[in-house]
Amino acid sequence: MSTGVLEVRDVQKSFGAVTAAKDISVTVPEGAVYSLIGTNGAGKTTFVNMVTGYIKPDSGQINFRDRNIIGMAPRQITRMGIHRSFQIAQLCNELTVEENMLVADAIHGATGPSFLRNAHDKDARARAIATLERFNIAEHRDRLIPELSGGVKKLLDIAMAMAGDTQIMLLDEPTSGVAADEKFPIMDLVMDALRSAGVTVIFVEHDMDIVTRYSERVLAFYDGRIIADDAPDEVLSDSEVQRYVTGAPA
Amino acid sequence: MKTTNSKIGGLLATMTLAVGLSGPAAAEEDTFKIGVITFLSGQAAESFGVPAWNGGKLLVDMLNEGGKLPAPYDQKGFGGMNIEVVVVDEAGGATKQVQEFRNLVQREEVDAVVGYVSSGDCLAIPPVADELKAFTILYDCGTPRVFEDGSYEYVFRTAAHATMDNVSLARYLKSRNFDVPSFAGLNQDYAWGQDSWADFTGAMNQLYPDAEVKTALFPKFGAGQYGTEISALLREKPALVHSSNWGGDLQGFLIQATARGLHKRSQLALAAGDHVIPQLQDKMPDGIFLGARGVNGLAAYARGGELEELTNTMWEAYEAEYDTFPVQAPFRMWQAIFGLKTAIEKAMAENGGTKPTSEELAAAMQGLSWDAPSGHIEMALANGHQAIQPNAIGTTKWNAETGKMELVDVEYYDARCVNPPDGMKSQEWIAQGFPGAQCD
Amino acid sequence: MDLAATILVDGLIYAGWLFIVSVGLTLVFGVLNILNIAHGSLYAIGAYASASLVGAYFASGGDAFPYGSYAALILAAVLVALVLGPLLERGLLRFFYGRDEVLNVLVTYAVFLILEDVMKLIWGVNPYFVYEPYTLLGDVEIGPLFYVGYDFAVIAAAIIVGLVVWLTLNHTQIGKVVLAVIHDSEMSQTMGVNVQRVYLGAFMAGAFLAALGGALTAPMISVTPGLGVNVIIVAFAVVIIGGLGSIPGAAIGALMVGISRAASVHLLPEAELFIIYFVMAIVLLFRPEGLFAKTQARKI
Amino acid sequence: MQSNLIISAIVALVALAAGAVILPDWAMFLFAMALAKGLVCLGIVGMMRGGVVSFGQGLYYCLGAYTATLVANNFGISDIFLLTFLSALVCLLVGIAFGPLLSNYRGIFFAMLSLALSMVLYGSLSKMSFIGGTDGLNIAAPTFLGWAPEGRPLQAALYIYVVTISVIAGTLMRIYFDSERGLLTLATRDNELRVEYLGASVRNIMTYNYVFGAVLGGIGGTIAALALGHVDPEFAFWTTSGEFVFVAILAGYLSVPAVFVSAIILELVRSFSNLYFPNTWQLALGIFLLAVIIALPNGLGSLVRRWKGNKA
Repeated sequence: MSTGVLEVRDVQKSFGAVTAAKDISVTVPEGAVYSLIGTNGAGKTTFVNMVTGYIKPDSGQINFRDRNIIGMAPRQITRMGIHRSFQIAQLCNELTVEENMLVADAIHGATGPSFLRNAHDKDARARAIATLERFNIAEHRDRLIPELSGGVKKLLDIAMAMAGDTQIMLLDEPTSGVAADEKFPIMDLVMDALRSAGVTVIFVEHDMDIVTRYSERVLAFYDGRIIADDAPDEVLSDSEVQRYVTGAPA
Repeated sequence: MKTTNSKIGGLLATMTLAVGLSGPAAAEEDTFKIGVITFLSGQAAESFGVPAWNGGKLLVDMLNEGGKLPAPYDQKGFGGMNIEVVVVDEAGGATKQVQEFRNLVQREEVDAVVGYVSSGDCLAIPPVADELKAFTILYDCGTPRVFEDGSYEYVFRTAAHATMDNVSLARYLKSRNFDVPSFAGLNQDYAWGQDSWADFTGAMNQLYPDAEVKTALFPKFGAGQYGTEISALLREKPALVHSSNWGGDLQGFLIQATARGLHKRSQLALAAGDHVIPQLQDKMPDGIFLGARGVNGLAAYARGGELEELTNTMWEAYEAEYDTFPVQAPFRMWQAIFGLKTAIEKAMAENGGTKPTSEELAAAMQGLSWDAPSGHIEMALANGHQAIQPNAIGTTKWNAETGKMELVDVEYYDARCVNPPDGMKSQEWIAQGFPGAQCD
Repeated sequence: MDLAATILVDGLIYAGWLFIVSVGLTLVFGVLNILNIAHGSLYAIGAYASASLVGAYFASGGDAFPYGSYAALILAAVLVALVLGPLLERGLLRFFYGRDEVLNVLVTYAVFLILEDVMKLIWGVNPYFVYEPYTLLGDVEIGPLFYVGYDFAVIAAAIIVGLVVWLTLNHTQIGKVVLAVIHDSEMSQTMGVNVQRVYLGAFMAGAFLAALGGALTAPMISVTPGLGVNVIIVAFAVVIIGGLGSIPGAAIGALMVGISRAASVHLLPEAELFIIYFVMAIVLLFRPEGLFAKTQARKI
Repeated sequence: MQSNLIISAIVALVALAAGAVILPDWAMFLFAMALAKGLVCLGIVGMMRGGVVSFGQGLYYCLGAYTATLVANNFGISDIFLLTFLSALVCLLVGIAFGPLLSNYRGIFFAMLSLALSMVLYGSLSKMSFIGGTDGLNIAAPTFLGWAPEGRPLQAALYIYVVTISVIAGTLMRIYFDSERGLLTLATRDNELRVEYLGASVRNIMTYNYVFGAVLGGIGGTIAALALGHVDPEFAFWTTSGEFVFVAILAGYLSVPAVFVSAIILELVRSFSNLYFPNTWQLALGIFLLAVIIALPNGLGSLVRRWKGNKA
């Protein structure tokens, strides 16, 4: 029936008097790379939070492969293959980088987390280190999280989100808190990994260079609504977008 | 992780050795060492534990000095042996007490243990005492269950159990022709209060079968606030209010009840209330029916008779030392120590004068009888392990001239009048109408 | 008098007392994030201090003006707060700010144990009595029942305490600062609030309220060792029911516990021991953080 | 790793069991009680790894103790293995009933709700005068598969039994702590959101830890009841639970043996302070608690880790 892997239809959400999402409808086709832009409070993160089950919409439908996922818990949605990263990297600060990766690995292992199998099992470590290597952060594996730079934290956050069978990946500001010269290398790494796994990607971003370079289609948010939904060049040249989002002619 | 376990194992072994080597010095022949367990902290310290041990310490000092007391207690110490004491706080619950008991017997190697106010402790200790073959005197606690639900070789209770208190109270009402169309109870919500109320209602059921029970209130132990309960009692207007409360709970109840005039509407009957007199003085209203769990305190002082010299010696020594008169707790400690002394000296007379073993002591104590300031004590129940003793109930009256509380209209009850006969459980005895009771 | 009215009056009297002993606990938790078991000790020390002070007042000729003993009661609570407040907060608790809540409970448990014996060393085990203030206000006859005037004075004191705390927090400069610290102490610090001073002040206020509870209770009981233990658990229950850190919560919690306890004594005396835990369990089942807890949505 | 664990378990077992020969009677009893309580505390440590601390573990300690006592007194069962098994089973079922409920609570609310549950048990038992009310009940000495020792052999047998159970439970819990689930527990303590968004159920993790704690509490309570020969509602009182929490905090969550060592230290400190300072033992204990909390903020286990760190 539908053409998209993810279909959002007429979703509404308000917090008291504040409207966070109004008439949101989007169809994301399989394998596409979408980006979400908008000023702070425009509704981008609310969108991500609704798709991943952190916030329940007041009305509307969110379908993943034709199945309504509204009302499901985040972990159920994750288990279906919709994974996400966070604006502020969500990591376990008292664990090392490798152990963080092992946590993700343990949850998505073939048999589910075991009561008996050692978490530092040789095979598990090999898998964890392979993932860390893929994201170029294996050298930090024995360090604790607070010692890491913003870029490494972001990469680890995304690497953990990649564990298991990822169908859709929502990246919430993947380059925020990352040094300017690291932004493109990090995006290259992440997008390569995601594309090679055939994952559908939706990312929230403030940097328009990154938006134009990596996304196929852009959704511009303003005041809880989507004011533009088109290819990057079209959206960025839209006058409303320039007025409300980018602030200046592209 | 790897080797942590073995390291800890090693550490434990080292600790083990250190502990094992620090045993106490071997027991000496000319000293008799007793472990005394009583409340030094918590609510029962003020009412029972501390006055009891004040009395005990006084008596031990007098005995160690020798010649301070009339015959048959004129011999120094226990059979000439000096008395040494290790005191342990009873606060902390039965679990802690079992551990402390083992420590006293096995680490401190005491020759006998005298202790326990709390009924829970008195139930927990005897099996351990028998297991360790440690001669043990329960000096204060009230529950009849100790020897009614079990039997022990090395354990003795030198005070009557609590059944006597409430049976005497009911008998007092009857003998004074007090009219009781209805009554109510306010008792602490734990075994002591629950059992006392059961005994009292049982006895009333025999003596006043038509009396109506208005309400049975069980405020939390240590509640402090009795406003709501007093309202309930004022509303119900029973002819009599029974309470086995003790200590701070009794004092608080009396202060709040008298302020609201409960004593004017209902007769107050306190099964164990004598020990609050020194604190409350004239704040204790006149006309309260009062027990002391034995012929203790004021009732003993007023009794006279052949025990007058012994009683007055202890009374005066206590007053001189502590500036207040002795209430029930020191009397019970005294009867325990006098009993122990009698048993030791009896055993020594039989074994040729050496320090008696636990077995010899137990044999000597079984069925023993002796005199104490609280009257003639007989180990008459539970195959000679459980004492019976006379009891007394009186009515409070403040003497404004002397500034002292007096007990008037005192009725003395023979031990066999208010205690069940041997071999009969106290609850059955009450339920069957006191068969075999010898009252004159 | 109608049974319902009796229950209401009895419940209000008890609730007044409960509120005074628990409001300090909730205030200290709100500001310092420490659930203070030693609150019970402060209560007991307040009772002892007021017994001593009122005793001294009458010993030194206070009979001429017995109403002065009420000033002595309050002065006792002030003294306790002035001495023990800084000692405990500056001397010990400040080293544990930001640590695990449960660890802090244990710290205050240790303080509780220490103070139990310290009280015994200072005041001995014999009870103290100061009934003069209790009977001074005469009787109040409501229907066929007599109440002691003092009982209603306790309700009045509870209302005054509640109003003063509420007005201070919501309508004064100090109160705004305290509320800011409760809301977010780190943020307040960066905005130039002297958080240290707020912590000290709040703890002293909490200590004062605990001691005041003890001081007001002293005239109607015998002040003996072990007084604090029973207070802690009821105060905890009230505060948990109302929501930790909430002043109106403490008031509602005290009313709920007070009235349900009174109802149980009159109607179902067997249940008195449970009623407080029962109310607490029911409230927590439906409101896991208590009735008036500040809910925090986490931003991600 | 696993084989090393087994070896150190065996070494610990042998070292501890040697106590049955070298320890004086009183110390053997003290150690047995400490280890029984250590089992309860091990359960709290398991929960601590997930970031919550139960202030009501007395619930299971008491439930286990009463189950064993009531079964022994009413059905004439005295076999220690059977009694332990039955108590553990009862606690398992009760734990399964309350676990999912409590797994929604964190921090002080978890602590207080667990405390409320144990106080409800305390209150109920205090009211049940047909099983002794506040005075409690006695339980006869256990038998060991038909063998009924007395005196020192009984104490030694009980001691060996609790040592064996402690080492087995300690080893199993260590395996669990080191397992994938164990790592997930640590991750939950750190960042629940992350764990949920990796697709694992935080409630499920918390529930398991709670249920394990319940079973360990029941086993500890059973052994304590058999060693003491007496149970009373005090087993469920908040001060009893508070003591367990103290041992768990003293031990920290890093090391399993530290739990048992802490339990033994607390028993020794209490026993000696009670004897040498009968009037001020609470003061002594309070100062000891404070000293430990200040000196070892992460528990005794952190000492072991530091020590190992220095050697590595």
